[in-house]
Amino acid sequence: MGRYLIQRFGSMVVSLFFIVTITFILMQLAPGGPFASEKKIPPEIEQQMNEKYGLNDPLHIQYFNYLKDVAQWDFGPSFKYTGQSVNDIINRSFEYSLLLGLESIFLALSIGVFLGVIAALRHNTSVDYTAMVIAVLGISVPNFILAAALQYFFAMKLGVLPVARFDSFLHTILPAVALATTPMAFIARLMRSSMLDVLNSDYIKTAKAKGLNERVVTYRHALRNAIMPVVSYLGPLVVAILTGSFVIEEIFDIPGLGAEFVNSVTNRDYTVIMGTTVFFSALLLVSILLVDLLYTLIDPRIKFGKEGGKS
Amino acid sequence: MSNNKEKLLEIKNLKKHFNVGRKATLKAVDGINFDIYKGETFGLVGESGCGKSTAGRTVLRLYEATDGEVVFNGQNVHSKKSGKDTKELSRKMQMIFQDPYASLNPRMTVKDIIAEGIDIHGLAKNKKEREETVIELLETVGLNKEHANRYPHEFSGGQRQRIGIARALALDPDFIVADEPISALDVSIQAQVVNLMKRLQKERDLTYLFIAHDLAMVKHISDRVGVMYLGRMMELASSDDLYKNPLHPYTRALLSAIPVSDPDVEKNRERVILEGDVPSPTDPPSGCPFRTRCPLAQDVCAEVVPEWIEHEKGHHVACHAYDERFSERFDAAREAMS
Amino acid sequence: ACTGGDDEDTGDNGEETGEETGENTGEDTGEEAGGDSEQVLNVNIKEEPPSLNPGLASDTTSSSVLDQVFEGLTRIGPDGQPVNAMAEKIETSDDLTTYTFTIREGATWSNGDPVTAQNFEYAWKWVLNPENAETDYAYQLYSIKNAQKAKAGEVSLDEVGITAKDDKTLVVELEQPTPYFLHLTAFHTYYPVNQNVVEGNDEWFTDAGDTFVTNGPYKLESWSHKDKIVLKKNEDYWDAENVSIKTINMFMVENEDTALNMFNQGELDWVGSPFDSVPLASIPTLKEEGKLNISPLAGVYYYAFNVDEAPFNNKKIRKAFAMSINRKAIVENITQGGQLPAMALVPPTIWEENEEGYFQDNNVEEAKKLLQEGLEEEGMDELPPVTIHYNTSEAHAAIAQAIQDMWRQNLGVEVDLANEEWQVYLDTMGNGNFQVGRMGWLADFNDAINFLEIFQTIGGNNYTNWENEEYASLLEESRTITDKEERTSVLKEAEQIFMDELPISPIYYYTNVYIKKDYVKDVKPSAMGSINLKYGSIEK
Amino acid sequence: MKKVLEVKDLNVFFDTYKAEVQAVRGVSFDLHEKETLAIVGESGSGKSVTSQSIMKLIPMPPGKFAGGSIKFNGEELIDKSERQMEDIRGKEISMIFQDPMTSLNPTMTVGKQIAESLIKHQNMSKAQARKRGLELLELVGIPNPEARIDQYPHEYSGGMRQRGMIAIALACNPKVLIADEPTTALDVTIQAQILDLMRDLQDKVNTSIILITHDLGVVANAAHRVAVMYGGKIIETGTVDEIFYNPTHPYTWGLLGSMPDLEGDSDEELQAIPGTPPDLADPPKGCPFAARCPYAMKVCENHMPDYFELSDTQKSACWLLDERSPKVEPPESAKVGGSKRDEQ
Amino acid sequence: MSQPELNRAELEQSDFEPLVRDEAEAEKISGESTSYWQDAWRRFKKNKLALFGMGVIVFLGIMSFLGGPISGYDYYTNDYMVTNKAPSLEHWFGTDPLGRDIFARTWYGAKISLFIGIMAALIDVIIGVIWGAIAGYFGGRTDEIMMRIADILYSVPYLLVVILLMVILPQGLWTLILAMTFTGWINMARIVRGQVMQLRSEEYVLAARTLGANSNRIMFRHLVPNTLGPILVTLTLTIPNAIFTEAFLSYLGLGVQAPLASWGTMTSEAISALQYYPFQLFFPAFFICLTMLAFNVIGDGMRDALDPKARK
Ligand SMILES: Nc1ncnc2c1ncn2[C@@H]1O[C@H](COP(=O)(O)OP(=O)(O)OP(=O)(O)O)[C@@H](O)[C@H]1O
Ligand SMILES: Nc1ncnc2c1ncn2[C@@H]1O[C@H](COP(=O)(O)OP(=O)(O)OP(=O)(O)O)[C@@H](O)[C@H]1O
Ligand SMILES: [Mg+2]
Ligand SMILES: [Mg+2]
Repeated sequence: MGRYLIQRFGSMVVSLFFIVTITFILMQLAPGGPFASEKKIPPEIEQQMNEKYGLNDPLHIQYFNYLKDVAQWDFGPSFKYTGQSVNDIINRSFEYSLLLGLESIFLALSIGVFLGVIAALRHNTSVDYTAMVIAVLGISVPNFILAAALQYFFAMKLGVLPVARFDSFLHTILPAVALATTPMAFIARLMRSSMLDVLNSDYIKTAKAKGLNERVVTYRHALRNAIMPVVSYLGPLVVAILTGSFVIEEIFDIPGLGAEFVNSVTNRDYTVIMGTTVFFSALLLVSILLVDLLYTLIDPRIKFGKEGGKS
Repeated sequence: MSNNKEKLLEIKNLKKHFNVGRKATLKAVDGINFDIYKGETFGLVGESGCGKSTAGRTVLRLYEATDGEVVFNGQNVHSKKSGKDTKELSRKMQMIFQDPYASLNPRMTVKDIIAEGIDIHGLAKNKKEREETVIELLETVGLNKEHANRYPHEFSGGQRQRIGIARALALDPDFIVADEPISALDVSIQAQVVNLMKRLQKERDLTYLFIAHDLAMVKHISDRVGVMYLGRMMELASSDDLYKNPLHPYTRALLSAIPVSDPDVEKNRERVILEGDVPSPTDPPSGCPFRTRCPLAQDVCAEVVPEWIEHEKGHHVACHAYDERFSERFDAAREAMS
Repeated sequence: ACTGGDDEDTGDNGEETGEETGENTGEDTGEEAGGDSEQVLNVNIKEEPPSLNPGLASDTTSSSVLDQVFEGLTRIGPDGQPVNAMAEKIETSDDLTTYTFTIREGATWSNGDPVTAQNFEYAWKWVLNPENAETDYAYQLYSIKNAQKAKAGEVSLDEVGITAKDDKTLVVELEQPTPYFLHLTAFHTYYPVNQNVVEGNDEWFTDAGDTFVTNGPYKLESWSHKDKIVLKKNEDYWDAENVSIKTINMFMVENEDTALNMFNQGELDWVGSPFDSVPLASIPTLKEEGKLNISPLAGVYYYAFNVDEAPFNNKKIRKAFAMSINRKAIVENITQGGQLPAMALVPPTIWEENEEGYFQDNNVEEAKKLLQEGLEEEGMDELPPVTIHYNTSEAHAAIAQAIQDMWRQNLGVEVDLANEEWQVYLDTMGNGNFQVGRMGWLADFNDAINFLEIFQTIGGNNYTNWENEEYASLLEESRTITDKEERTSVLKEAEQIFMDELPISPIYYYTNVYIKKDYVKDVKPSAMGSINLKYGSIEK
Repeated sequence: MKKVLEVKDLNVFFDTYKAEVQAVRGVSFDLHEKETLAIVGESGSGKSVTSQSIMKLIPMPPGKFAGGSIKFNGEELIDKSERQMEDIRGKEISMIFQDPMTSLNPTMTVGKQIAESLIKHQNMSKAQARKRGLELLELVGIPNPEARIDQYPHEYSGGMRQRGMIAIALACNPKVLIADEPTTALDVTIQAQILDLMRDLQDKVNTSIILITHDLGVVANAAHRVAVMYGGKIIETGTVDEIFYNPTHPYTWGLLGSMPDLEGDSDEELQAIPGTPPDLADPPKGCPFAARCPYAMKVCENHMPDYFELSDTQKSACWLLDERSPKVEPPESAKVGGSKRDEQ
Repeated sequence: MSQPELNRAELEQSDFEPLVRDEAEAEKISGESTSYWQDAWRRFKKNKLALFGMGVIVFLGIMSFLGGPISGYDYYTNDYMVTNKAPSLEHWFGTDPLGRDIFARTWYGAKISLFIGIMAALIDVIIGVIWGAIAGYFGGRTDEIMMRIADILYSVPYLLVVILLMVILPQGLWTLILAMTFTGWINMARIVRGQVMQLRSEEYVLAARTLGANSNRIMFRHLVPNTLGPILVTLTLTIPNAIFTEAFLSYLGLGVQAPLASWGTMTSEAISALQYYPFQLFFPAFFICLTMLAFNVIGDGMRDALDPKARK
């Protein structure tokens, strides 16, 4: 296992290296720079700024400096927010994204799994249809529309929940729901189909043949085996949710990572772009690794280093 | 049939190892030797997982051999060859598959399935000829031309297996590996397929490598039979010989374990019930692979890999009990057995 | 706040901080002391202030915070004119090039240190020091003698015309007479910093705390990045008795609709200029309900023609395009914020008579004629394809579509639109890869020269490639004139030339558009787009 | 002997996309104490559906009971609620499935899977259940049970898994054990072990066994009585000896005949049954085997024969047994005992 | 027995005559020959919901051409007399802030959105299928490298890429589509790869190899056709997703060029009008949801119809 982890870690580093490189090239190619603004800055001042941030250095020097810093997990200072370091920016916004993300994942997972399971258990009954209609609707409504609608009804019309911001638990409800809906629907559908497969499998018949009641059969035997596809889906999903959603963050005024990332691109805030990208990629790679590890926990047949996910 | 003794295929020390996981190798086939004569049916039996399919596939070069040679008509199948030669060879050596449901592409019509080989090798000059060949083949296997435009899912298992046979015949091969062609079929259908195969063999002078685990069926169809265990060949003899006079303790156990559809026989039958399970092929026992379950096993079995001995003419066995060097060590055990 | 142009998404409604005292919101209430709890104002500053270092700040958001916590020598009073602030007394030499400021007795820093003339000298020279980068707004100091040269590293800082004669006396020499200099000294780049605290600490301004020492009416109580800033009244401020709002909560709500929703739910007391904008879609309703406040802003929204690109190399064609725009329809139906149609360059907040402008709005007949003449002059039968460039924003897009439709209907010209992401857009414009592109200019200071000098030379903020010797020399001439009347007439002459050449088509003059709670009193965004919460109060 | 189980006129249908699949059509049989009843027949003939109906494990929908009765110790099971069935399953009747690879939960240790029914039906504590689990593993011949009990099924070999399954099934000493093709997935050598084991256990625990298979060899080895199914019906039933030595139904003949004989001569053709089994979505009106039967008469196509009672124990549903039909001798190939000769 | 009791005595002797059978009868397959697709289509038709989805898409497709002409308005002419008017007989879906007819714009938008959706999805499929098939079929190092490339592309800041594409390429629908497919195919590639990995050891693949088929033939004649089920399902989800992505890019200002309308731009523009002119949001949003819904149920229907497991 140690060896395997080292190997995985190695390939992560290689991937990150490519990501950093490509991002660097893209940033160089994209028009505009961090100091561009509608009111032109006098040339001597722009010169001094370029100097300070090393933008006058030859590209390869800039590139190697980037690499060096990234390797030390130091993303340097933000261009736009003077005096703030990218690490600080990521840390503080990730805090929000993490909280919101965890809440959404919890919602998506618990409701999604629940819907999927009861739909499968009551296959082809009205319960099944209702659950799947909810799921399809959940996928069908784009989340920025849903977010605006939720805000309008619950905050403006009914006044039961705060409009925006992230001050208390109550504040988190609407954005978490808006963020969770689509994944929830996906999970419900994944769960339903894999649950149906599992419920048709022989070992479920075995379990039933032992006289266990439906609840025990479902939770002790079926769920664990059926959750695999959801776990696979969870890897990228967790990253997507934890790194924040620009749209949701904007509508609910949450100072999360998603907005930071989008804004950094619009601002050409090079260091922030790089920092958030590396952070995102690292998170993604780690979460894929975690998913693989999770497989081995859920399914004792799966060994490290083997193709995961197939049961 | 086997009396003309013209070797069609020589398999020499054939090995196929798979890499599974890190470091571990699975010795699916670990050094087997046998010849197949022109026009005969060579049966290959053994428990599931002992390497029969792998052997069959390696012979056809569906797997690259880890070691050893397969000589077909004097030509080494595994030597480096141009794509054309490989393709040419594939015309001569064909395969019938175990699972009639899985071996036909569900999205192709029967016509296209059967004609695929013709297309690949450009055997038909035009559409009409292609069509005619297909119909002829269908009729050969007892189907008719109405079936040509249908899809596999519309056929029963036995019919599907016949389509598979027609596909193999399309290239007019000399040699066919039949990998458990009947195991997946209903009891009442199995005989249909076996009869067909036998008929075709006569008509077209085919040579079969017939793989199965149903010993009765293998005996029925084969001229000679090889018994495999954990990637090794344990015994090889003409089928009558093998069934009447099994030498290897494994063969004996196997034969005695086949349930016979006769209650009286079953009631009074003496059988060698083997202890324990088949060892894992990733971690086979040292020496003789069968020794962990062998009623005769002696110390030497753990130490030395048995040699491939021709005990009687045409009857090979790999067991120390028949090796002059060691055979007396087994006397006591043999005594106890009988 | 005096940055000109709008940024990528506010566009038409200038930008200014709004401030009002307001009711308490949630958690803050607890901290309030008894009766003062009413004096709380909740405003939205839209985004994280990029920098709260007065020397570095270059944006309206930062300045809307800085203006409350710092104070310069002067401050823009309620009537829009500079009043003495840190300076108790200001003397001007006769040639209008030397100013002597006397620092107010009793002016102190929030940590108790007295505010000194050296603090100013230090702060200004820090900005002018070539070693300090990111001082985008250093050019605001360029009226001062040798300032530009020092920044460019050509002369030493000692030669800059800033001298602290003693603790309380600051003498400033200017390059030329600068009639608006006392406006400038109210600007945040001219704020002092407390040298004792700041020196040697590069990060003093990045968080609220001991090092963030200020001299204004408010202190920076807390700064939760990207989330909220809380200002508390500075009891040691020299004019503390006239400051009534005790607490200002500055939220950073980026989305306009969300901000408006929060306003409606009572979580904000002010939405709109100068910090953020009132959502376009809500304006008609708000107007109907009589809630919308509008005040003029010194700024102009215009379409720049690239005079190097056919067909806009022809004056008449430029005019034709400019005249065939129905500005009234645009301000009434699209921007809707009481903007005035602009038929001149300098806004009426500076030159009142410019409300009239130099030509008639929506003069389709004349436009058609001019187009025809222009085409003949160029020897063309028909126009080459024309594309309007604009940067992505709802309002810019609406205006561009309206103008496209007007040109199509009035001139029979098919025009394409191309919207680009903000930075790409700047790049396109900067490289001259456009025919017509939208631009805007908000005054840095309340003087016509600020608008006219944009087009003095090619480059900088002049994307049009238009240059005119006579125009340039008139502007140069104006800089040496000390007489106000005479100066104005020279500048007018220049504007006349400009409007005759029409390298741009002005569209409208910006306004401050905002809504506020009724209990917020005496707060008004200035024509420069800044706001002084110091004067405000909450009266519930 | 006491009847433990009585199945009468059982009909089980499935709703599918295409049509209603009449998987089981009027199946009746009894099971006596300590007896092994083999149900043979080819794939899709309704063996599994019949056996799973007894435990009411047929998924409903799409399955449904379309009549009939299943009495266990005189109690009607069809009317029992799911709750009540829970007390019967695993305790009174238990089941072993065909494929040991898939019938054990891959994510639960074998020990836990055995313990479950003990905890449920015998109110054992976890510790007690584990102890009993060890005994059971020992009983079914798994070496070193202490180590094995905490392993997962994939760490077992195929034969061991099947033994594990048997341990689970026997945990509560059920009255009836249904073994649905328990050895199909296993090798002959292991198959022999398992069949021996089942026989031993039957002696020790007094269970009645329903053994489902299509391998007549296994039947000959293990069963007391045999029911031959074809097309959703039992077409012949009798004691082992009756079925093997005096088969009367042409399908039974075909079945016996299509198996090659170890002693036989390999030059002979096997006695194949031509054609394919009927489609149960559209079952034939008459005898399901008529279409493939070499002796079919006009009546066979249109009328399902009733059972002809040949002895107390043997019944057969074939018109050939009607006195009006021509006398037909079973083909040589169907004769068990002698060498098979192809007559045609 | 399920049949009515039969009185044996009623039978006549003639009934006991041997049945005469056609030789070929035993091999006869009853019923019309149905191709795989006919079979799937038949099953699909049984799924009412999926049929409804199909109907909706066809309707939207037709309306995207007829809608504009029916309304009598175009999508670009401004009319300041009727800005922000609620739905009425004059303007069925109301008007937008520039006084344009929302009904007309909705259907012009449909054309663009559906076009973008379908094109983006098709391109995704083409790249994804080829990429996934190659990675899955060859496995090993090839697979490793190809999938790492996909991972890396997935991680590179998408926005930057989009911005860059917008700069490098002329503005327009195709650029937008390209931007959407830049990472869009990755999902498809993953799915196809997974399927191909499972299928490549199927016996019919081996059979093709024994016949001498080369890798291309095996991949594209055998493997890919058999992943059509998952491919189509993914495709039906990709189409609404692309419509969606276009909306998101519009939200960021990178969508289609004004005054052209797409549902995405229409919704994102109207979202702030939610409280004042809800109809401006409602119509485009409704059609986005409807399309998503329709494609979703079609996808579900297809999965069931094409699933070989459901075919018994
Ligand atoms: N592609 C492969 N990769 C790794 N291991 C393999 C592969 N193919 C076969 N094996 C292993 O090789 C061994 C021999 O397999 P093979 O399929 O040849 O057995 P078999 O005798 O044909 O069994 P059966 O009767 O079940 O078909 C088995 O342990 C199997 O798991
Ligand atoms: N859940 C189901 N839905 C639809 N049809 C079913 C279902 N279960 C079984 N059937 C059908 O019922 C018939 C009888 O099936 P059954 O499983 O009892 O056959 P079997 O005799 O056990 O065959 P095998 O030897 O292959 O196990 C088959 O035609 C089968 O397709
Ligand atoms: Mg095999
Ligand atoms: Mg079965």
